[in-house]
Amino acid sequence: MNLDQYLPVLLFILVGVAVGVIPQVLGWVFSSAMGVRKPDAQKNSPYECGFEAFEDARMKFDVRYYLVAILFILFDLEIAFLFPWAVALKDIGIVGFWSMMLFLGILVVGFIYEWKKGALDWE
Amino acid sequence: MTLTLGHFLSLGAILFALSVIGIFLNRRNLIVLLMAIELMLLAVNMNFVAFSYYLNDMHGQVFVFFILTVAAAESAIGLAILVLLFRNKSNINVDELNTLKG
Amino acid sequence: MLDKASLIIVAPELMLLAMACLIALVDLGVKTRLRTLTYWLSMGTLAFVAWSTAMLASEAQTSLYAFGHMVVSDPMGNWLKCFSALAMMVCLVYGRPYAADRDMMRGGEMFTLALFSLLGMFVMISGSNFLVIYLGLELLTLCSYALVALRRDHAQSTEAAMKYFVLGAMASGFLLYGLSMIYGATGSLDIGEVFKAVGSGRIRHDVLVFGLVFVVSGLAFKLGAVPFHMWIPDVYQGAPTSVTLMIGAAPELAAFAITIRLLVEGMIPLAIDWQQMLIVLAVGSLLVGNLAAIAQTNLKRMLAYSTIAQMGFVILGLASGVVNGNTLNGQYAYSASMFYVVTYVLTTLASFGIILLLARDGFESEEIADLAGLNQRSPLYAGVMAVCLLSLAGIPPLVGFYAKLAVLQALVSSGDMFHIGLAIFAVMMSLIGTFYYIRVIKVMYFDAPITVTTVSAPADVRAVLTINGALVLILGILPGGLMTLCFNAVVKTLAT
Amino acid sequence: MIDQIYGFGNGLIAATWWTAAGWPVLWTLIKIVVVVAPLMGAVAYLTLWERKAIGFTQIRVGPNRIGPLGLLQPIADAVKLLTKEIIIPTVANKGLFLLGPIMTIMPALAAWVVIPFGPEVALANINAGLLFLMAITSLEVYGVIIAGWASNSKYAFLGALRASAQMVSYEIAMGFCLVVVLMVAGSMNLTDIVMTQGRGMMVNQGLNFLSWNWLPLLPIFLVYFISGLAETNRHPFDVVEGESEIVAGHMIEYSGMSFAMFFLAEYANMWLVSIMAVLMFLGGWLPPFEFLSFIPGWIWLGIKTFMVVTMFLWVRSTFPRYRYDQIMRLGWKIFIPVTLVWLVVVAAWMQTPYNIWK
Amino acid sequence: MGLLSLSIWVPIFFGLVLLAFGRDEQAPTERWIALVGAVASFLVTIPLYTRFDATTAAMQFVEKAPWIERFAVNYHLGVDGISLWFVLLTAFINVIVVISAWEVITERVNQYMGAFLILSGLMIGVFTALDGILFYTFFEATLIPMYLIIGIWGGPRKIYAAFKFFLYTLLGSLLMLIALIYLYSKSGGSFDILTWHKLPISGTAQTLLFFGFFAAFAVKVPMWPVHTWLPDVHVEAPTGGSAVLAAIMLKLGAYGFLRFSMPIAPDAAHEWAGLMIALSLIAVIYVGLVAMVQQDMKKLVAYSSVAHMGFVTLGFFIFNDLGVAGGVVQMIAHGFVSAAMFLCIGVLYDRMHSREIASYGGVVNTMPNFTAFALLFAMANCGLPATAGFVGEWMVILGAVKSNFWIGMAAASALIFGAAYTLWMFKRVYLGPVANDEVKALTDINAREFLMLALLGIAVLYMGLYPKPFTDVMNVTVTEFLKHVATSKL
Repeated sequence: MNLDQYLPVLLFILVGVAVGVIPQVLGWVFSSAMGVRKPDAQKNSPYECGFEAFEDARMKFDVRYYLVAILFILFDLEIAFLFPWAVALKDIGIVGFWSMMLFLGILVVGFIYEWKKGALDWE
Repeated sequence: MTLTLGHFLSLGAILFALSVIGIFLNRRNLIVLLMAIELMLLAVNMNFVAFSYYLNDMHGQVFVFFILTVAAAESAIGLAILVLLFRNKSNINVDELNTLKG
Repeated sequence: MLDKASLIIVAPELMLLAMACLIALVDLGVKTRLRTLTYWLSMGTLAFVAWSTAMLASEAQTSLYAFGHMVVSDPMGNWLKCFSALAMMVCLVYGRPYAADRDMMRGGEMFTLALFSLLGMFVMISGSNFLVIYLGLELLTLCSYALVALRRDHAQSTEAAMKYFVLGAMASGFLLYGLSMIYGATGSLDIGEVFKAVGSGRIRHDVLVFGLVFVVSGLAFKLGAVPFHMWIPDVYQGAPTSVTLMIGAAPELAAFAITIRLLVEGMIPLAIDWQQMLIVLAVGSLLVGNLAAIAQTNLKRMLAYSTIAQMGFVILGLASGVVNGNTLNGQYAYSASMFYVVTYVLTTLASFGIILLLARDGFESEEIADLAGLNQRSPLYAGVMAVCLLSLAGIPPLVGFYAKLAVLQALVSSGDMFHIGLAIFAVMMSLIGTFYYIRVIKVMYFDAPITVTTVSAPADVRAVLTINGALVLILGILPGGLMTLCFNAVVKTLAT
Repeated sequence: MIDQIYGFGNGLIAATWWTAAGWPVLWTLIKIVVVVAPLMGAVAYLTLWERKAIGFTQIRVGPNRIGPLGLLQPIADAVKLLTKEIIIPTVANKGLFLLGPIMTIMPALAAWVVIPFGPEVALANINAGLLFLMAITSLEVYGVIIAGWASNSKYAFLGALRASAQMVSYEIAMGFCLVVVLMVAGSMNLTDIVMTQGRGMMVNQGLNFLSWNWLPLLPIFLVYFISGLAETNRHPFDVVEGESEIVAGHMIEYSGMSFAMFFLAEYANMWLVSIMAVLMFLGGWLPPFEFLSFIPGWIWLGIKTFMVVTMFLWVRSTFPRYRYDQIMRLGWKIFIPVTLVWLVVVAAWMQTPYNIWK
Repeated sequence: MGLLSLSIWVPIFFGLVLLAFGRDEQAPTERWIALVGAVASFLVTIPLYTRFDATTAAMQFVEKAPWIERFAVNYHLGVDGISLWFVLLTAFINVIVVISAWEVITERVNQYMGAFLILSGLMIGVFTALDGILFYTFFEATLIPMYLIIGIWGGPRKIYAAFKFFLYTLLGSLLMLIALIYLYSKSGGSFDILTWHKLPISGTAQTLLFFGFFAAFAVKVPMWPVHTWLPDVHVEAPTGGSAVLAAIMLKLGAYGFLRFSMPIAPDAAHEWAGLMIALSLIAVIYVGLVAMVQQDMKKLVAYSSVAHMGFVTLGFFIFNDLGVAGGVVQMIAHGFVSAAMFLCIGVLYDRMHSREIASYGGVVNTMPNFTAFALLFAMANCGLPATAGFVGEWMVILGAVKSNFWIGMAAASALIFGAAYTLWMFKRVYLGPVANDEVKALTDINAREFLMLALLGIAVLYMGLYPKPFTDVMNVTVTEFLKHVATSKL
């Protein structure tokens, strides 16, 4: 397995994490050093229009978010299937084309179905 | 240390065992169950990819691709059922799934 | 790859797919309560598919492969497909009024999902490659999960769906893990190749057996064999009855098919190993299924345990194919199992059909006590139910007896005392089984009815149910045709 | 020259661990810094340019107090943020709360590893570059969700839900766009994708810019650009941090440098989306006309990227904010069908003799 | 369609016709249809006797057609001297049963009559089947109508009785099923009983087979100690059910010994004959004693049935022609007598709704005609000469003495018990002064009851006075049978 090209990827991810961590640490250090860090109970309470929070923030939320999540998973996988096909389309020719059209056809059926069912309506 | 097939298979087996343990011992939250199931499929994927690479055979990786898809579809349905369950019972504790007994 | 011959072989599947999509879309415009248009379209499709698979089955003499050995078309598979299509038709007939009463038909999902799950079964049955089998299996189970949860505001069925989902997904995981091991050991996903590789003897036996354990557990999950049976009672009981029927009838045919494909067609050289496992499963199923069924008061749950026990018989048949390395007994054993499964499905359809028929708006009729005095309310339906239960108990001249006979014959003809002992054990267990079956008959015939309302049903349900019950009896009196059909199908399929 | 530096470093310590592992890692780190440092600068000055550009649109001057023409403004902002107190709400999940910003900035930077700045000039010239990009940018959602969840505040939570729903919705349309590009390029390697745009009938006549993907794939290009706006939660799709509704969305509980991370990530993403648009649709480092090819490729790349990123600002200063349901409708009901249709059209086109991407 | 098929399917056809009827509004029609069906099915059996060739032991009226080709199962029917009379007996009893139920059964008449007609067809099937699976099918299928008859129209503990009946008999027959399948494999794929008769089988296998069949038939006969279901079932079953059960169903088991156990496993039969004889003697003597202390008339008759069937099995396992023929004759005689006994009890029960001996007394005063019949049947049950019961028992005892004096002695002593309990019951129920007001209010039998009892009475007397037609038919067959059984198969 030739993974040479992936060394930079790994390092870059690490650098990305470092870029995330270092400034925060610095900010912590500086703000502490300059004495601006004065936490108190009011300041550290969650923001809610000046009131105390009435209830836990981890509340029930709209089921449509679930729906979006589920639809996303499915469509994203369609894309995952399209990726290798798209790359190879020039090689696999007309058979490949029609195979994917069948696949997309089913996808479109599902899409029309959920559209008509109102799964895509936010209101 | 060189990575051999055995290492990958062991990893797969460990993941698989973890997921089975997760399914059977988890008494708290159904979401954890769903995650354990995903983990199980990933353990299988690990096996397939490892075998595919060491056998020099692409079919295993194709299989992985399909397993991933199915896993996604499965989690979609699992989530949907979970939402239904939550709406009907107002919680998702494993212990609360007890109306069917006998 | 995409040649015309291949397309003809999968024509029923393609038809099913196209129509399932079309019906999903057409249904969007259907407004009637009973979804008449959707219903008849589905029925037409299923009828056509059943007809075409029957044609394929009766014409084919050998196995035909398509798409580069991905799918296979052989008589056994095609007959199983034909039967599962018919079973699905019957499910829809019985289930429609029930579903409509329970707010499950606000959309036509029931029909679409039924068609797609049937497609899944078809793919499973035709799969000649681990991947195809797996995809079929998942298509089936995913649709089944959704079907079980179709009654959205019903806590119990949602709970059943969740249990089904978790255990079903785990079963797929087990099966897959086993398949991955077999793939690693043999280097192929193609069942034919796997067979060659396993037969060559070059492969490490322990790896294969390790994979085999998982494959067999996965299959046992799907068949509902002890100790992997936990989902069956809960799901049968919790699911809306019309859906119970859908997941309890036709899918058993498909599960049988993949068991044959994986274990027999793929790994017959390992028969010594998997037969032992199957025997343990069978003994456990017979024991647990029959004993647990006695304690049930819920009819659906009782039938669920009875399913487990019946599957014990099927597995027993599968486990007696190879004797001392000799596969000659195989065709008898496997055809016996096939006959058993087919007749089991036929009987299950009618018995759940009765439950569906008796259920009214807001009343489920799933307790055994709800059947009290059915004979006084409707002798016909009581008769149908009695015929089914006696058939499940294996009393001649009903078809269930010949199924048991065939399996027992396969066991006994293998010749050694161990198998004969198993046969005796099996009949003892079925004696216990008889107890709870005739207890239901007792309730129907001997007890006084709680309500005196006569049972009414739509004409199509009545007609199909009568035919279904009559078939259990007629096939009992004349089982020869179906038996020969199963035998020939298995012989032709295994010959190649 | 670069090879010489590399050789010099390689010979610095005569030990196998150095030549085999130590120096290559260090060398890569140097290269990364060479990418990241200008990027950070670009991000910083993009904030200034944004304020300036909006100012110009509105016939104002924009920031002009700190430094000549306000050029030191970003530095002042940075210092201010650096010295501000970092607040960790008492009810928050501490670990996740701190992880949120990291998970946001990391993908925004790590994605750059596969961006080619010219032929053969990429940190990692991997053959699945586009796939990597999709994968790593998808992680962005985690940052948002983690931040919103860990804050344990209703506004943050709602904001996070809205943001993630929006991001995943547009990711689908964006994914379809990428697929179309892939299809015509026949490769997932970004360098290849650029190079394939430098061929064709129009190139032979010196009109390079007409053979770039933007023209035959115009609908896709538009969808991609608009999806990019939505992906980065930019105007007019910035309901996520809509000040008037849910104040600052998932970032509300953050302050100081933690907040700055989200800020940085947003601008880094803007650059990323822009350069991606350039690479995929606007010919990357290729000159628009043959006769302009004496100008180095990286300059062209810079100019094009700058133009695209300026469009982001132009859009912001021009359009009013969308309602949330409109956003979702646009994503699901317009973009997905449009891209799907165009995908089929292009695929079919490629099967005909008139295929221009042979 | 051959005569045998007709005798099987005519009653089943009429039974199905009846089941297709609706509710009890049409009860009169249903009764007439049932009677027509029963008489018709009896009539079709008569040519069997008239055309029977008593000079051969071979199967007659043979019908053979492939049925389940996969297992080489044939629809193979035939009768020989042993089975012929049972076919007629079954059809005859069926007519009686239909008549007995005429006014008594008012609920679900069609199902009651239908069940009996179907049951009759199935039982004829058992007696005529020459194929193992066909035999088993009929043998088991009889359980279903009987189960329903007991359960629907039975007495207070009918459910217990129905379950006990069903499960006891099923348990035995399942072991027989294994034995059948084993024979199928041994014989190289044949379910033909006649083939099995000729099949050489090893000693151990014979023993196992013998006990496999024993499990099924001993329960059905019933032999001691698996007889306990019979009294319970008899007590709870409706009159017709008891009559058919005693008259025919018990014979299925005994017939099975002759058709399966002994010819297929002759060596094992000889080897275990001692055990069989011992069990039979226990049945005859011990159960006879038990019968004596019964308070319930039906129970008493039930125990006496067990004792009488003990004579039958005793006769079979002493392996001489007097014994075997006597056993068969005893079966036929018991068919008439026990049916008659139960019908008598039924007559009383219909009026008094009690079976306790203690609630009766002096019935002769109010029902003289009936008591005359009852006396006849009681005498037959004791085995007094000139009644049907005498012939069989006498032949068996003679046979037993021939083979072993002490066995004969023991069997003969049992006759005394039989006389004792039957006559004692008769005395307590019929003789003496009128016991109470209910007995005083009894009305004598009506024409229907007279007809039914008269038919049986004629049969009992005829058989007792002139048993030749019965024995002539079976002589050759029994001789052949004994010759076959005497030949070792080892």
